[in-house]
Amino acid sequence: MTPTKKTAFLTPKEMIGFAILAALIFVVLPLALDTFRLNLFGKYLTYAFVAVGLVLCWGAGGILSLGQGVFFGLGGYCMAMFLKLEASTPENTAIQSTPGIPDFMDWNQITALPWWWEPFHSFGLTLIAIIAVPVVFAFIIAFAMFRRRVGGVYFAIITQAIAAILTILIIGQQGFTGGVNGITDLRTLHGWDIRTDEAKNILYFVNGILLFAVLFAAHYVRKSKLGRLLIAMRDQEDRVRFSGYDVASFKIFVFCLGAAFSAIGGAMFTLQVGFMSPTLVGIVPSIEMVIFCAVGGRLSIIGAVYGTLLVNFAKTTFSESFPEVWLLGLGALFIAVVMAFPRGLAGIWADWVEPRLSSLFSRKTGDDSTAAPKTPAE
Amino acid sequence: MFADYSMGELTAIFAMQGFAGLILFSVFVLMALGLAIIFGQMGVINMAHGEFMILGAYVTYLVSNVFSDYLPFLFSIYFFVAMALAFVVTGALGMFVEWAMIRHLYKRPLDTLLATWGLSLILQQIYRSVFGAREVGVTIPEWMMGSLPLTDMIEVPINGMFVMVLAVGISIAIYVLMFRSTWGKQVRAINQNRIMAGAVGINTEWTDRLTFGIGCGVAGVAGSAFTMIGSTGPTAGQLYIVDTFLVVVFGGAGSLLGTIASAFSISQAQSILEFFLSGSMAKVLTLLTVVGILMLRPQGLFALKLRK
Amino acid sequence: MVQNNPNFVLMVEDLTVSFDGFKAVNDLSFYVEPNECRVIIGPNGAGKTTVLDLICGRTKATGGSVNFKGQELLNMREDQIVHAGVGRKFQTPSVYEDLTVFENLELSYPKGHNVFGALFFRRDDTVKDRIQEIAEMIFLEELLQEKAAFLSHGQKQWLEIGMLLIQDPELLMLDEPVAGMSVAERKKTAELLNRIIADRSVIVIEHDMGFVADIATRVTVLHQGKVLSEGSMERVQNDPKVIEVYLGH
Amino acid sequence: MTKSNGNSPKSTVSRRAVLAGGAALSASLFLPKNLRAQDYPTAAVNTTGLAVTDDTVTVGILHSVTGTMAISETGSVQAEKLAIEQINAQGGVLGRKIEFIQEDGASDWPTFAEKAKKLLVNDKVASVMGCWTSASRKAVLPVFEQYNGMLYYPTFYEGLEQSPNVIYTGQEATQQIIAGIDWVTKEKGAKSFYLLGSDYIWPRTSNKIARKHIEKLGLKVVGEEYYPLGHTQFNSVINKIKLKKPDVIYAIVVGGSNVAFYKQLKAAGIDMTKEKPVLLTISVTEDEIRGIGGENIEGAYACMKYFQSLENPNNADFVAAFKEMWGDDMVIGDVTQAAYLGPWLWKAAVEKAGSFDVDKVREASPDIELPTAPEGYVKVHPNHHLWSKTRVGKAMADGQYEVVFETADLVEPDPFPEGYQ
Repeated sequence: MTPTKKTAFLTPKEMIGFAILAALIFVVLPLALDTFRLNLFGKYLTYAFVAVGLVLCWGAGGILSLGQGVFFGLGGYCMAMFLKLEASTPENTAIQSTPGIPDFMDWNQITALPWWWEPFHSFGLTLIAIIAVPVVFAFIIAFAMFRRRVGGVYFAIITQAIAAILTILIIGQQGFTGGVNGITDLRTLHGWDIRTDEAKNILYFVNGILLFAVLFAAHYVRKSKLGRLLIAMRDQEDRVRFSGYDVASFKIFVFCLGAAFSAIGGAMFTLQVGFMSPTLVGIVPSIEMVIFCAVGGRLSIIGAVYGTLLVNFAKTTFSESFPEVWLLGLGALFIAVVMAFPRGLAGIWADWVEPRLSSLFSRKTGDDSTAAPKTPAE
Repeated sequence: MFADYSMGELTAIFAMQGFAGLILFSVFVLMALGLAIIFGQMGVINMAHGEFMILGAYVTYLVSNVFSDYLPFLFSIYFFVAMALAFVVTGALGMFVEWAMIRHLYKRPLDTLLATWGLSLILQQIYRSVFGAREVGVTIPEWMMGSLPLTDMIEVPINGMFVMVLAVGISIAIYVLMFRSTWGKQVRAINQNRIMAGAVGINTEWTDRLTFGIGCGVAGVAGSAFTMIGSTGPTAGQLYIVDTFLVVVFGGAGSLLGTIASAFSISQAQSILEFFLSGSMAKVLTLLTVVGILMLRPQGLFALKLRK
Repeated sequence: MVQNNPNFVLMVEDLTVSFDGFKAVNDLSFYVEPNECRVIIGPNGAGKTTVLDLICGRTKATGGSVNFKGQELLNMREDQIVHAGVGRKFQTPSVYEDLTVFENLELSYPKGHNVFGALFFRRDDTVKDRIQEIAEMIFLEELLQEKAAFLSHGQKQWLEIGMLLIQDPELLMLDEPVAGMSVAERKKTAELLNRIIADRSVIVIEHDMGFVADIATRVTVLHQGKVLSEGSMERVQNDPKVIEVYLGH
Repeated sequence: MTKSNGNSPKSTVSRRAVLAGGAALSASLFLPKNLRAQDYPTAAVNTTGLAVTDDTVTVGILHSVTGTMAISETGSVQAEKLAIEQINAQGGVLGRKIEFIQEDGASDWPTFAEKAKKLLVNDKVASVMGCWTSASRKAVLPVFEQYNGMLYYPTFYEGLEQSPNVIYTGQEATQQIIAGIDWVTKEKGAKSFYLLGSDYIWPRTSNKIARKHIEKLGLKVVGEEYYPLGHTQFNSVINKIKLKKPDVIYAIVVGGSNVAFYKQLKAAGIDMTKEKPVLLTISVTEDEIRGIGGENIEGAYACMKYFQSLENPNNADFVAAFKEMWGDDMVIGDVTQAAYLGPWLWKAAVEKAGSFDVDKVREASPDIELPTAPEGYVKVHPNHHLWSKTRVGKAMADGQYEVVFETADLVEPDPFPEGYQ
């Protein structure tokens, strides 16, 4: 399963990068890990969708959003609503006062499904909603802000506030949203039990394929004129404007694209973890996702994936081995990345590993593709 | 909803509700002033602001313990000592952080956000290791609790009065520092043109460090004061961060007057809404309004229109 | 003068902007004819750059009108103004330092200016040829693959002029195009400007009187946001008001 | 379920009277039972591949030790470790020492689910003591059901749940609420109530049950209000309370908000040591009072099943042991005691079943009795909750509660109360 078909928009070096990542995700991890750990990495990879979106928005476009959790959450909630409705058959919920509606609604004396839940009976509409709802929401935010040229720090703080508002709203409207518990106890997707080990393995691969689709999309954008415009905009916004570009529309586009990526990640999160809760919408996860991106190197699409895997892996390991001090390590990691490695893993790779590899290559005869560098240290 | 009450009761309630709004206003001012200095004047996004506040609270806790153990006869005034010490300790930590971290990041304002977030995690864990995961109870001198009955209905909480006086005092002190002192002039000069300020002989490094220190120190004093009305635990600082940033941004970064005006409008809006709606919805509506207005007027309430 | 006189490319009338009460540009009117090279001079703080900012939409005017070929520019966004045919070069060279000279010019190529256009933009031969042509004109044909960050100050100025030329604007506004250049660069620039102003209207802000005399069709002298004097170089130089402003200080 | 059922004597209850009669039984707690590991060969007691060896058995402890919930969950971790140590000192479970693996839920629900899965799948623990908030329990529940684990959940909670894979050692809402409201009505002559809570499911569900019960008694609810978790400004609601003049302020505020609420209540001149208004809470244990400060909550009433000041030999031993292990300045709240019951109830079930297999432990669990619980005799109901007494305590300035009332009989747990939904 190597999706690195030779396409015009990949240079050999980039192709190797994608191939290594593909090998890691589709071969090395599934072989090396048991289902539990694999599912865990599947969960981490859903955050990578957000990080890739952030590479475009923040790394390339200079738009730092501290509210990506909002889109991750909206995508996840859309998926969760569908799964919850499927799980809430009248037979399963026979003990409720109103069978056939989600259990948390029943606990809150809601006796009929709210109208805006109805579309989520349909899988097709749900798939549309997973993308459309967050994108429309992102569009409204971005349109209002970028048209008025709000940027930088202000944008970051306002998106952060939006994340806070949405969290309070979801928790406060628990009759419709499941409140602080979130939407839990999701079971089947079209009758297919998503809780079994087999399903988890399949979902891991689906997740991986979707991630690669998103990676390629992001790569295409980066390589297109739009990608160069983003960089130009980040450095000389006025010049771009006076070259006849409507700067706001480009920012809106890339922000919506980032939201769409996040939403796909959120939906896959729901499927793999089996629930969705407001803790994924709030400020803390939103900032953490920015950190994933920063650790990977904010300009590198592939780096974002490695960054996400590394931070989460460290988080899990730290918290398993030293539960009481892992925050110290995490905090120190953030500071170290910002202070000493602002270009993150991608920078370390470019500055340290690549020169050595290429000197290795040049000494060897020919550049046989089988001599491709091994999976970078994780 | 008012039909059941007499005029007298209603007047009393409105008076008290107005007073509640003023207390909230003072709380916002105290929270935001330190950040307004750091963010507004230096452009640094200090996500660890809440943790600096909690440091002030922990200092107060320690001082209260020392007084009750060794100087019980002075216990009634320990709070003033605690606030002064909170200022010094958090200010010193702030200056250290500026030296070790922030000064390398002045050209990357968004990166200060990430680095200080890391700092906030570290501080939280340090508090947890030192003081335990549980909240600590800070004993407040008896005279500072309780209330002054003005009429049968209207009672004025003393700690509320105290917070208000403190907010006014600190605002005035900062105003004087900012607009009447050499330091203030230097800060404003650096804010406008760092290179030029350096060229005319301002020690920008030292001024930055002092500014950051003073901003953190003010946060520490706020944290110290909040032991009267809030909780002191390792993660309590996170509760303040969104509100604080919104107050500063809504006011228009760089304008201290704006910060105060925005604290006033947000607090009044919130306390009025809280009276008519449930607390959660009041909060959501207030935040939504603020975000909405910021979308329409991104520069905030008070912002100088500058010639580019 | 007559409104909507077809003989004018640009009609600026009663243009006013105030910053917190300070009127940087005050009731300013002037008119630019086709193929004219208008030079704006004036002491520091006269409002020269602000006038260009107002015309190209960078600063919003408080009052007045800016009419370009029958279109009111004051209600338009910057990019719409550019599409209407107005190009603007800034005082300090503003090029995209992280991109190559080629990419800098490519981004200014007047195609693929909306989101999807940019997403599916193809670098075809027409584009390449045009970039090559412009690069030769601005003396950078050898440096196309160089990152703009590595260019000299003068080369950056040329690059920015090139980025405007590739858009082929009808009205070109240049803010101090030779500031900070060496004598040799200055000569080359004058030569370049003389070549490119031939078939379009140009507004130039410049201090260097020799340079002004070299290129100007007419000169407008601004003082405290108002027109102090207008006319040929010779006339302006002999205007007692101008002499007083320049020498009386 | 009708109102009277809440306290109605049942046959099991009268049996309890016999069993709990002698305090001497508590001594049995510290008498090692002579169960030897060799009598229970590993192959026989562990047929499902759990982490059981010839001399050890591994359990999991899953609480937040970081994040906002660490404040509350620390006590539970301590109590569970104490219970495990005591059980080990007595010779363990089926002759095997309990070892534990502690994981941090980090106040984050997905992390709870992740760690629960790790404990069950990777570590193969025989049971898990853990979770605190409902949200974390909801997050781990599918994991426990899928991998067939056993969770001992210590917190008083909203009910509406009954999982075969969870033993709820805290009270569900009706147990905690109804007796308290009856008491305040009868003893304090309360006629009107103001309901207040943090905005999430437990306070909302609890207030719903409280409201139904209050209205059933023909009394009045004059206000109901929720604030976001972590909210610290309560002056507006305090003003509303002053305006409505309720007899009872029924408060279910949690976490850091508690501190702010009680400090501001006192500062606003609402003196709870006076006759009216009565403040009745179900969310403030001795643990929370440490943060609030005893002087700020003095005179308030709390309704729950356990207070540190309970006078019985079991409790005296427990409090002494807890302080010895964790320090003299420790206080013990309701949830801490409930958490302490977890390992003991599991041990009793395992030994009754003669096996560590989760299915057998589950089968053995109903009707497990624990006469030695610090709160007094408790018993597992077939619905996996505990029969327990409900008590009302009055907060003292020193941070302890004085028990002023206790139900005569054990209250039956009723997680799905009819007529209260």
